[in-house]
Formats: sequence, structure tokens, C-alpha cells
Amino acid sequence: MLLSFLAITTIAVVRLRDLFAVVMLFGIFSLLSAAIFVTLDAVDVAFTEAAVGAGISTVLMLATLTLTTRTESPPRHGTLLPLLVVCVTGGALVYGTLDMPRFGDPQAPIHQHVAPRYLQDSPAEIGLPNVVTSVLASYRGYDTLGEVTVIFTAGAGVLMLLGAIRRRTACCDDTGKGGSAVNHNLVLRVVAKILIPFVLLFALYVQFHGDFGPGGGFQAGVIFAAAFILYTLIFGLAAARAVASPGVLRVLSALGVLLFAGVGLAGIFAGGDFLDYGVLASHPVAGQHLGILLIELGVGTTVAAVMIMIFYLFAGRTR
Amino acid sequence: MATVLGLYNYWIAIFLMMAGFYVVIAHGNLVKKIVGLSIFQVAVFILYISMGKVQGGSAPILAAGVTSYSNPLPHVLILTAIVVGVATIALGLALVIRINEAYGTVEEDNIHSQDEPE
Amino acid sequence: MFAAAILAVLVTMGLALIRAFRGPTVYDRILAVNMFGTKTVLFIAVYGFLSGRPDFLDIALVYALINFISTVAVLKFFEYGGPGRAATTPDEGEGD
Amino acid sequence: MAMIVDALSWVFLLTGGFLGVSGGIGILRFPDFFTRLHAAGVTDTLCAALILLGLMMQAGWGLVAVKLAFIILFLSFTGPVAAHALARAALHGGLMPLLHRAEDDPSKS
Repeated sequence: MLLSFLAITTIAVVRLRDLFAVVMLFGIFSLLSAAIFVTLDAVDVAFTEAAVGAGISTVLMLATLTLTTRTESPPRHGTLLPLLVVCVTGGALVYGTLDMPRFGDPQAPIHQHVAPRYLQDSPAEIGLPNVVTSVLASYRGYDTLGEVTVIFTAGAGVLMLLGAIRRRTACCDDTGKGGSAVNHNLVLRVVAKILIPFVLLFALYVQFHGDFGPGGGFQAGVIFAAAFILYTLIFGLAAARAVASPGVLRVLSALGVLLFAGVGLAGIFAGGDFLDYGVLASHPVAGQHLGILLIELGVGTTVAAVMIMIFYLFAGRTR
Repeated sequence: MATVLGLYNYWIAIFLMMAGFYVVIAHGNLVKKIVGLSIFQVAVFILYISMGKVQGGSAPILAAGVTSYSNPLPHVLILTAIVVGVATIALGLALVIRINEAYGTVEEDNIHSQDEPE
Repeated sequence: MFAAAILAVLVTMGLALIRAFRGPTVYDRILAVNMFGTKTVLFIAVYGFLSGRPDFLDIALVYALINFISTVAVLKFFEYGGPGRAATTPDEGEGD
Repeated sequence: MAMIVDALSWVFLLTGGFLGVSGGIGILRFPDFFTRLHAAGVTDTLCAALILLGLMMQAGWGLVAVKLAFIILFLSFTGPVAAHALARAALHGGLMPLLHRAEDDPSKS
């Protein structure tokens, strides 16, 4: 573990070079940090970071790079002042850590407050082995609803920024595709055809197995989107658009948020509080199960739809 | 020595955070700035997750025969933060693309110099 | 024994990392990243066994998938971009 | 029987680890891109398969072994394909193999 940390620091130092290399190193950086999350017991987080950090954001950054310049212009004025600011801030933060509990200390204040309650009572109240899922979907349901809304808003924002001027690029969109060597690569096409169904199946497994192991709506949505990104990369944008059209995606992304909120409202109508799933079925634990299943589905739908939509928009610009 | 070992994770997180911060404030290239921003994000994630770790604990998925678990709360927070983070990055990159279309450059200095004559 | 395997994996990760830093061409970097990704998959799988809870192999599976996708993505975008700008691709793409 | 399986899995793990390290050295020491690709591409897949096979033997039958089998399957699909695509792209991108150096050098991945 210490070795990995060391590696990360070197990456962080060496990363000051041309942009393409920077993005490649950023991919490694994400993989490393996800490995560190595994060693720190945060399997769900590692799952998400693997799919999101290493996959989606690297792809998006690459797409941006092809649209803009490849290298960074060297002249920068006054690196001394930022360095000073950074050193002072870092020094202050390090000074702050001196008062912090030691790493892994079970007596640290963070472990004394709500966490024991989650760990001890959630089996009886929710009945799911994966505590992260039950906290995410049930105890902290409001937060998660907020996050999903943020993602939806971000998707809408990207749509506004990049979706508007399609006319100019539309001509190239039809003619310029299908040309490159990757597109003509028979091996890639065949393997992708074999793999993609399994990937989709795996996404569904992650979606519905999230109650018992690491996984859940966020991860499943991203994996689902990754399958579509693979399809788009190999078979071209038009083919992917034919499978999942942008209109359908827009509807789906909204539908996920609505499903989440709708489950919350159903709780009110059934006589409980907003996002209180205990009342949805005859038995509270069964109600919790149903509610978590439904909102995870909502989360998964929104995340997948928004990610695919963002990727379409970026890829549409690239052509 | 015990202090150094006990705080090593936090210090690494702070170092990464500062590296990201430095990239954001010192570099003129907007794509680079976004990379710096995401490094900063990952540093925050690592800080949170290291706080949630319990020595000898295990992943917070209940199983028979395991008694000590790490704290699940930071995991939940960071889980959602990662996805929101990528949404932020996507939005930022979209903005960069539009800026590139409008100005023909992604260097901050060039953008400023184009703005000034008006 | 797991410790030995994990050590080997870590050493390989380090070597690939050095290549990623030095790599004279872009392809070297892509290769190093790809290799690094495979080693990360192995690291996670072995670590699961080392820590006594080998139930979390889903993560390793996701890594394998993501690694493949990002390699394909890099190649794709790199080809489109060519050495210069991206805007000139359509005719170049048709010519192939 | 159990001991044989155990010993076999150790052998697999160690061989896998050795292959991984040798691939790492290869990627660092070889002179040009295609030889490096050769070093990495060949060892990578086999190393992963061997290590995972060793783990599979340690795990015994069950969900874990099935998942490991899936990872092996997946890696043995994607590894060579990625190497192939990489070689093609490099050739396409104008990178030529280092032919004049020695007779055993022209690397076909």
C-alpha cells in the first residue's frame, strides 16, 4: 500500500508535461487510487472510481483533447507566487493533521457517532448485507436524491452547451464516419460483438446484486454507459444513435429522477414520510427492500442515460 | 515515528491536494486546470476514505464471522461525490470545448489578450 | 504465497509506471497504461485473497472491462486526432 | 489431493508473478515500441491467466471460482485484442519496427 502511495506521488510530480501524456497518466492515477480504495476497505467506492474515474472521465478528456490543442504552451508567468501559496496552504493543512486521530484508530471520533448505529441496526431495519447500499439508499436517501438531481442537471447543462450547434457538424457526421482503422478492424468488431452482451448482463448483475455485494445503481449505470461507449467507439456514432437515440436518453434520464422522487412520494401517500420505504409493503423490511430496489433502478437509469448522452455530445463534436 | 506512520495517509492526501491546487492556479491551459481539479477531488476522496478505515476492520458488507468493519458513512459520501465529480468534469470540459470554439484557444493568457482590445 | 504474488504484481506496476513516464512515443504510454490496468486487476484479485474476503472480484472484472474500453478509446481518438488538430479528419478518414 | 492442488496453485502463482516481472523488465529494457509490445502483450495475458488460475485453485468451487473464470475469459479476450489494435494503430500512425538492429528483432505481436 505504501508503495502505491509512493507511486502516486511520483505521478503527481511528473505529470507536468504534454497534455496527452497528462491524460494517460491521469488514467493510471485513477486506477491507482481505486486500488488504494480497495486496500482501505472501500470496495463500493473503488468500484465507482474504477468505472467513472478511469473509464468515463479519461474518455471525455481524450475527446476534449482531440477537439482542442494537444500541447500546452510553455510561457507561464510567475510560478513562484502560486508555489508559495500552495506551500503555505499545505503547511497549514499538515499542521492541522497533527491533531487528527492516527490512521486506522478505532477510537477516532468519526467512528463513535452514527456509524455504529448503521452497522448494528441496519440488519434489523433494512435487512441488507451491504451497509453502504442501505445507508446510501435509505438512511441518506435525501442526499442521494440530491446527487441524482445534480447529475441530471449536469447532463442538461452539457446538452445546452454542446447540443445547440449541430448544423455545422452535421455534414461531417454522416460522411466522415466509418473511415478510420479502428472502424475497419475486424478483430475489434467481432470481439466487441461478443463482449457487449456480457457487459450489459454484468451491468444488470451489478444493479441488482448491489444489495448483497459491492455495486448498485451508480456503478451499474456507469457500466451500462461504458458498454454503449464501447459500441460507439467501434461501430460509429450513427449506429449507436440508432440503438439508443438521444431523445430516448433524454426521456430516460428524467424518468430515473422521477422514479426516485416518485418512490419518495409513494411513501407519503402510503402514510409515512418522504422516502420512507417501510410503509410500501406489509412488512417494513420488505418495504425497505422494494424501495431500495426501485430507487437504485432510478439512479441506474439516470446515470446511464446521462453518461451516454454526454458521451454522444462529445463524440458528435469530434467528428 | 509513530506519528509519521499514523498520519502518512493524510499527508499524502494533502500533498496530492496541493499538487492539484498548484496545477489549477499556476497553469494557463484550461484542460490542464480540469485535470488539476480532478486530482484535487481524488485527494479529497482519499482523505475521507482513510478517515473511515479501521485498523483490522473489513469492508462494510455484513458477513458471518466478521466482527470489525470500516466506517460505511464516508464510503457513501464519496460514492456519490465521485459520480457528481465526473458530472462536474463533463460540464467543465464542455465549457472548454465551447471556449475553444469561440476563441480558438484554451490558453488563459491568449483568451485574456483577445478580450482586452475590445 | 499471496504476498509473493502481490509483490511481483507491484514490482511490475512500478516498471510499467516508469515506462509510462519515459515513453518516447504515445503508443508506449498507451501500452504501459494497458499493462498497468491488467496488473491492477491482478492486484485487486490477489489482495482479496490476502485479506481473507475474496468476494469482491466484481471490481476486478470492472477494471478489466474499463481498461479495454479506455485502450480502444485512446486508439480511436488518437487516430482521429492524428499528429495535429482534429478538425481535418473527414477526408483522412475516408482515404483509409 | 488437496496438497497437490495447493502446491500446483503455488507454482501457478509464482510462475505468473515471474512472468509479470519479466514482462515489466521487458517493457522497460527493449529498444523500440514493437519489441516492447511483444514483451508486454505476451507475458501480460499469460501472467494474468496463471495468477488467476492459481487463485481459483485456492478458492475451491463456488461463486468466487466462477468469477475468476470470467475474469480469465475476459482478459484472454481483451488482452490480445488490445495488443493487436495497438500494433495496428502504431503501424498506421507511421511507427516502423526496428528492422536493421538484429535478425530476430522484427516483432510480430
